[in-house]
Amino acid sequence: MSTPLIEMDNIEKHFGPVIALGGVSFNVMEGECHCLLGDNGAGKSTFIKTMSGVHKPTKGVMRVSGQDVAFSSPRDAMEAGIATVYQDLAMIPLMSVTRNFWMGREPRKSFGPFKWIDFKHANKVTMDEMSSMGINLREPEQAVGTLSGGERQTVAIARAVHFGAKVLILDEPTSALGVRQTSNVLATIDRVRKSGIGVIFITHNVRHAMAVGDRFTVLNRGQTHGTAKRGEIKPEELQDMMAGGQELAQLEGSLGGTV
Amino acid sequence: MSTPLIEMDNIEKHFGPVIALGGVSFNVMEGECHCLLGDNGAGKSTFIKTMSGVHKPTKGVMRVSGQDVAFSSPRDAMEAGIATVYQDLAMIPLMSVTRNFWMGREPRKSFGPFKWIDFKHANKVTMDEMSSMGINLREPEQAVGTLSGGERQTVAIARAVHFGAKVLILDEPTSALGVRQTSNVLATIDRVRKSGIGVIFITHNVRHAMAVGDRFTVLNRGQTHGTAKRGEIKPEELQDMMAGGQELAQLEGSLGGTV
Amino acid sequence: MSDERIKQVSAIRRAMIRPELGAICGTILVFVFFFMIAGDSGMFSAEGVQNWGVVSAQFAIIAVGACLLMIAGEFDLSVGSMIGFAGVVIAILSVQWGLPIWLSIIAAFVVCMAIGALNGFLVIKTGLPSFIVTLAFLYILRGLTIWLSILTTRQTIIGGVKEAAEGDPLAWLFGGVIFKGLFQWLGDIGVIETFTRGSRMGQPVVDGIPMLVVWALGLVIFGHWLLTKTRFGNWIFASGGDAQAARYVGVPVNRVKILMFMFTAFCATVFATCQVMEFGSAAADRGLLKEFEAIICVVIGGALLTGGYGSVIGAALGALIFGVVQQGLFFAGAESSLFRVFLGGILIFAVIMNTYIRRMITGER
Amino acid sequence: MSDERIKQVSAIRRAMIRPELGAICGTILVFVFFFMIAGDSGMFSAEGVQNWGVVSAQFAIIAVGACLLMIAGEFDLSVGSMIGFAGVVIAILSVQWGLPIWLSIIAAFVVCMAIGALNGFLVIKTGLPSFIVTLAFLYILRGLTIWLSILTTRQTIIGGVKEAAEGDPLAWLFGGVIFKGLFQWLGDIGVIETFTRGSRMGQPVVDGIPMLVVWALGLVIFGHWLLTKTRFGNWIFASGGDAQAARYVGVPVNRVKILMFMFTAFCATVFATCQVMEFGSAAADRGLLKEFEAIICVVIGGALLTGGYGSVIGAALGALIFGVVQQGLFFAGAESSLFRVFLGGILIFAVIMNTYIRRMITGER
Amino acid sequence: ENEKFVLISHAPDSDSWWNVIKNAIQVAGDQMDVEVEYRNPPTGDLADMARIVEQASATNPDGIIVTIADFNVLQGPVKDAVDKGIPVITINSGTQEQSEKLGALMHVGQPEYDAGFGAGKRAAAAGAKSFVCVNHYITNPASVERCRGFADALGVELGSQMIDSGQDPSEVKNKVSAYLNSHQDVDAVLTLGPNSAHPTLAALRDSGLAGEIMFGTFDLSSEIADAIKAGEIDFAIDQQPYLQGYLPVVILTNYARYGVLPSGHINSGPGFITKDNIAQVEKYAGEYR
Ligand SMILES: Nc1ncnc2c1ncn2[C@@H]1O[C@H](COP(=O)(O)OP(=O)(O)OP(=O)(O)O)[C@@H](O)[C@H]1O
Ligand SMILES: Nc1ncnc2c1ncn2[C@@H]1O[C@H](COP(=O)(O)OP(=O)(O)OP(=O)(O)O)[C@@H](O)[C@H]1O
Ligand SMILES: [Mg+2]
Ligand SMILES: [Mg+2]
Repeated sequence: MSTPLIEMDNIEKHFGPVIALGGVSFNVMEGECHCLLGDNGAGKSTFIKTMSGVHKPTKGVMRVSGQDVAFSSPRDAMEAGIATVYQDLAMIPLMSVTRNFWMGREPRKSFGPFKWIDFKHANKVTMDEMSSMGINLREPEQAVGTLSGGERQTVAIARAVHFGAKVLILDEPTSALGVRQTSNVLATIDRVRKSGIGVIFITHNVRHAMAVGDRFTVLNRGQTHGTAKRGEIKPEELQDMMAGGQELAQLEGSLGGTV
Repeated sequence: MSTPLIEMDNIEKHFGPVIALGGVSFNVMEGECHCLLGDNGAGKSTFIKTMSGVHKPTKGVMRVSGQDVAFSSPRDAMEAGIATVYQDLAMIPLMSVTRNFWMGREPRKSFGPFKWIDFKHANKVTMDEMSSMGINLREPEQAVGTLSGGERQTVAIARAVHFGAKVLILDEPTSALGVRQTSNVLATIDRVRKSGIGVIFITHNVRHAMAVGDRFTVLNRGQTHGTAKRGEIKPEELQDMMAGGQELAQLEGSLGGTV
Repeated sequence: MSDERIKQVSAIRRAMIRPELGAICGTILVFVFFFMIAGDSGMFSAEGVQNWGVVSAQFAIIAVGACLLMIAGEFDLSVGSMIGFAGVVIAILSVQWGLPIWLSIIAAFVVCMAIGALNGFLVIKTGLPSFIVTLAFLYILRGLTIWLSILTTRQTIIGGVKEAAEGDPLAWLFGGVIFKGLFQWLGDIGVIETFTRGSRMGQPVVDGIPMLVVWALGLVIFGHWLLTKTRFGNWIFASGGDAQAARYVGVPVNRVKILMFMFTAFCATVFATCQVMEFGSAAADRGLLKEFEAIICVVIGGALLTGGYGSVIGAALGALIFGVVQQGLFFAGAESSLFRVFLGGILIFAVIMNTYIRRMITGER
Repeated sequence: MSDERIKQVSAIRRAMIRPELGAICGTILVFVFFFMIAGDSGMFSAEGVQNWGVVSAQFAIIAVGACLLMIAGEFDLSVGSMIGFAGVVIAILSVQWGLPIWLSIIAAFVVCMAIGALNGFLVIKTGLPSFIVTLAFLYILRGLTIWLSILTTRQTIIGGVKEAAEGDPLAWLFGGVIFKGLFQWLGDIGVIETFTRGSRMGQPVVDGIPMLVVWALGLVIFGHWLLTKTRFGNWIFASGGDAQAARYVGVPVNRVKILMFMFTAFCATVFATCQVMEFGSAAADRGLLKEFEAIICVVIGGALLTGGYGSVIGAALGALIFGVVQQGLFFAGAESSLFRVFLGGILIFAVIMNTYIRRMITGER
Repeated sequence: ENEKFVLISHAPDSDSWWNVIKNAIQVAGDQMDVEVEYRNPPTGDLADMARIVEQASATNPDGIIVTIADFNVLQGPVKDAVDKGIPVITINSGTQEQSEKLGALMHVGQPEYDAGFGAGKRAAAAGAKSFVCVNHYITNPASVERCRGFADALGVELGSQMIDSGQDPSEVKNKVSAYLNSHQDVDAVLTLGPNSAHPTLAALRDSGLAGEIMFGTFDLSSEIADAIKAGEIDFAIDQQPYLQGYLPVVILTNYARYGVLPSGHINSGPGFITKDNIAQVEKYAGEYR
């Protein structure tokens, strides 16, 4: 087995009295889509924020390509090839698509001590990348606020892929999306994975996970409930694991099958 | 067939240049759960906001129990027995559960010209209603901001039911919830429906709709795509309808089944 | 669905964490401090108490209005200009036009509350931040005040209101004192000092409770009751907490906000009327920077600048702190220009403390 | 995925709807207006142009700072006090302590920018609204200014800077004029009026472009370039638009905000230094209410009070409008107290117009 | 005929003392059949005032009347105006030397420091040893000059005897009471104008000290006149603002029309108004006096 692209070893994270993560281990390999599932408040977002340098872990070791690392800011994580598409999107509605796309890594030209953004290049790349994701923008100066939810999600993913991410983290990219948009996003994940990038895909929805995941890890109240490979587990089992196996059972009857 | 609790006849709604609804008809009967499905931007939220008095329809007729009505404010709709739990929840995080529960319909005591809120009564009722929904609050003065998403959703539903709603409208109540919370909400819908209230349930998720719905209406770009009864339609068909039948097909293969 | 991962908080701690806690601590601190450094300077004699009491009462009057408005999610920078404007309206109507004082006062209230309503109306109709709209009115009202008073009297200070107010029923309500008899008796039995020289020898140094203080207390009690006990109070919180959400459940947010703008204008007019009745004159520059002082009191009192959270009692304590510090520095003989430095320091300190308390209450991060 | 339900907007309309459109229209309107009512009053003679030009330049200097800061999502009420403070620091250091002017100026810049950084640091560390923190500094700095100047000189005005500044290199940079030769020549050929008597007979009435104007132009160009063309500008927008989102993609939001507070302080100090060098004295009351004026210019220029949106060019045009209106009313001989009424009216009008334009751009509702 | 003059003061919009001057230029304007405009910096910022002077000279009036609020600030713009050939008369604050340096025709007014000093002399003669100077406009340099003159005449250090009272009358009143309460030894009060005199008077009345301690004030108003008659205020320093407004207009008009000009400066003040000479002053206090 090759070294994982990213490896989290027994990560703990406390917020004052709240223990959001109580020792979680996790890794993702090249070209793999590893799904992270769990109930509300299970700690999924906290976990991937730790991975992408937003939070510092209270305890535990992170390794990128086998090397120990400690990120002090999201920038560090990005430099290390970890790109994240957050649940709350991290797009700024009043700014143009291009500016959002390049945010934090603007391409620059310089003349002597002066440096400025190379807008021509930036616009072109943005248009190209977006159309390669199947979205035709009216113009790159369009404000992100005028895009639909699915389109925004795609901008965020395109941005991450473009900047040569080795690992792409997606936090519930599908929860607010319609069917068509959802299948678009899932198809994009599939495409990205096939290009050799490791994908971490967070969702509540077992079916979305089953559709693209290679491995599945369930978090519950800050603890891992184990990892399973594709084909080794049935959707119903996964769902039981997420819900903790209790309570839910009695509803199943009246509601029929997986929710 | 008895008169519908609420009936929308050929409703149109324009926002400046945007035609959000282009003639939608819809009704809901006593004790029925009518699901409203559709893609992002299909106009679902706009439609139910029209129903609950937030927007005024540009064209079309609304009837409540057979009577023509025109709501000029959400208050009017509430008086008419239409309670709505909005996608963005309509809870005020900094205020206590009791205050949120009673908001807009505070119970009052009076002495001469002075009237004040009867907090004793209000607190008691709140605690009772919440525990009948299966939520035990620490105290009724707890700020809503400290509750989880599922708990908030339940407060909103409990409030609607308590105020004797004849029709309960739920706008994507499950999209941000985990499996356990989702099945709680679905069970609540089931319970509410059985008590004779008409429920309008909006979702992207075909499986959630199938679990509790009696009838299904699909909206697409401001138009109805038809209504189907439970048992008359398969999840896959419903999904195709939502997505418009195209594009999606080619992805189906690699993703397998319904999303 | 309670979460075992969160520690339970003790009952005492829960009882303590309320919006006004910061202001309560602050008040205690300030009093202890001035007892120590200015205890023997006459600051806590009857006269001294009256001195800072009146100052605090003034702040409290405008703070109550600002507090309710801020909780309703807006704020008003035109309060100071409104004070100047109201005073000049009263003076022009009574002294220049010869209307009876009571009519002038009523007219001033009507005009100012109409302007308050206009403020509110503009904020709501245009959806602009109230900062901008009321900033515009800060300039407009001040300009109008000066222009009006120069136009009608060719002066920016208009005197003679006292003479016009002799025996007027409403005038007493704003400029008089109550409990005169009681205080005379207290003076006679020696509880309160009496004048030992000058024209008023034998009279008690404090001859009653000024109506200003009565107004302040009345407004604070009314505001507190309104906010915490009534349906309308619930709506005020709701309008400031999340206007959209409030609208959805049927709270008439627009009406609430406009009424609060009018109430703020009402408080400003009370302030102005008391001042005009006390000094017998109105001037175009009255009330300069009062809008900031009101906001400072409210914020020291624990309210959230963005609305939806706060307490009238807190605002009143904020006013008390403000008044005591301002006057106390004089009693303590500190360099008076340093007052502003102190004020700024207290403001920052208080707000940091309040933020900490609020986080404990709401679990906000 | 484009939506057939939305009508396409025409190219011309798209080219027109930019943040500064409102300000551009406003500027044209204002000039036309004053051409009509005060065209023959000397307002558009060389001397008149210099007059409102300099006033507008002053506003522009502080507006640029306020604009960038506002776009970065914060604002600064302590600008006015900072102006007074910076001036007094320069005067005390040079006149009282006898330091060379250039050193005093540098010291003032260092001190003020440190205070700006402190402002920013407090806002970021405590998470408080910048309104509160900088309001505290409004009081603290004004108090310190008065106290310092009385302590060291027993006056609130400190003169004699001009004498101390003779031949100083930095002093010229703030108080001098450029293109003297050009203007002399323009005077000689009669394009510009010349003095007809006195010691300066034959010299042109306007003897060059004041450095103040040069600074204003420089800052506007710099600010515009920074904001629209550079990476840092992108970060400014991002920090104001959504600080959390910006942080997630690796924008150093804290650094951006603190730097913007420092830049605002820098602009205030430039303003103060130019004023001190031009007039040769510093006074404790300089800069009163300038914070509001800066904010008004910026808002007239189309920026959003809540951050993330705006334009430096717009702010500069806002400053131009402000300056022309203020001075123009004098030229037109209007009652000066009505200036404020006008100002308030313009403010509301401009903001409503800008809101409308912004909605068109962003599709926001 | 119909000459145009501009009078520029340093006072903020709200300063009521300037009414007299406004009235004076009105009267003079009517009598001489000329047009006189009054202008001032709205907030009292002297830098703004300098701009107004520049602006006024850009309109090429037949004469400019200006106060020397701060010589440094005004020397540039005023000299420019003089060099342009516009006759300038300085009034109110500032000294005669400064006026000459500016190239003005003459100065009509009262030097602030000297006026304060004169007031202090009177207080000293009445036996005052410790005083309080109620400064309602501390950010204005001239106001501090007055207090300084007063202190110097008494031979005491100014220090914290000058209080920053603010403009608000309640604030002034309460601050004065607080100060008097905690400084029982104060035996003289100096106020710098009606804005601070009125509330201070109220404070003294409330504490029964009116008429007990030495009370001097700058400038006059009807209320101050009443208090002087009642013996509550000992003296008011009158710089006869009417003259400061009236005379320059008359002189400038005649200078413009016939080229005639009195030689030398005119001291409009300080004049001391006390109980003895109040009767004649009283009638027009606040309007022409
Ligand atoms: N900054 C913080 N301070 C304190 N507690 C926090 C903080 N961030 C998260 N938590 C808590 O940590 C726990 C895990 O939250 P997290 O957001 O990671 O859950 P999640 O699995 O992403 O849930 P969801 O499915 O709702 O997105 C929750 O109990 C939450 O309240
Ligand atoms: N106030 C408004 N002004 C202008 N356009 C609006 C307004 N509200 C909604 N729209 C537009 O109307 C259309 C329907 O929006 P709506 O929110 O009803 O969709 P939805 O079906 O609820 O979508 P989602 O599943 O994302 O919640 C969208 O194109 C939206 O942009
Ligand atoms: Mg999450
Ligand atoms: Mg919706």
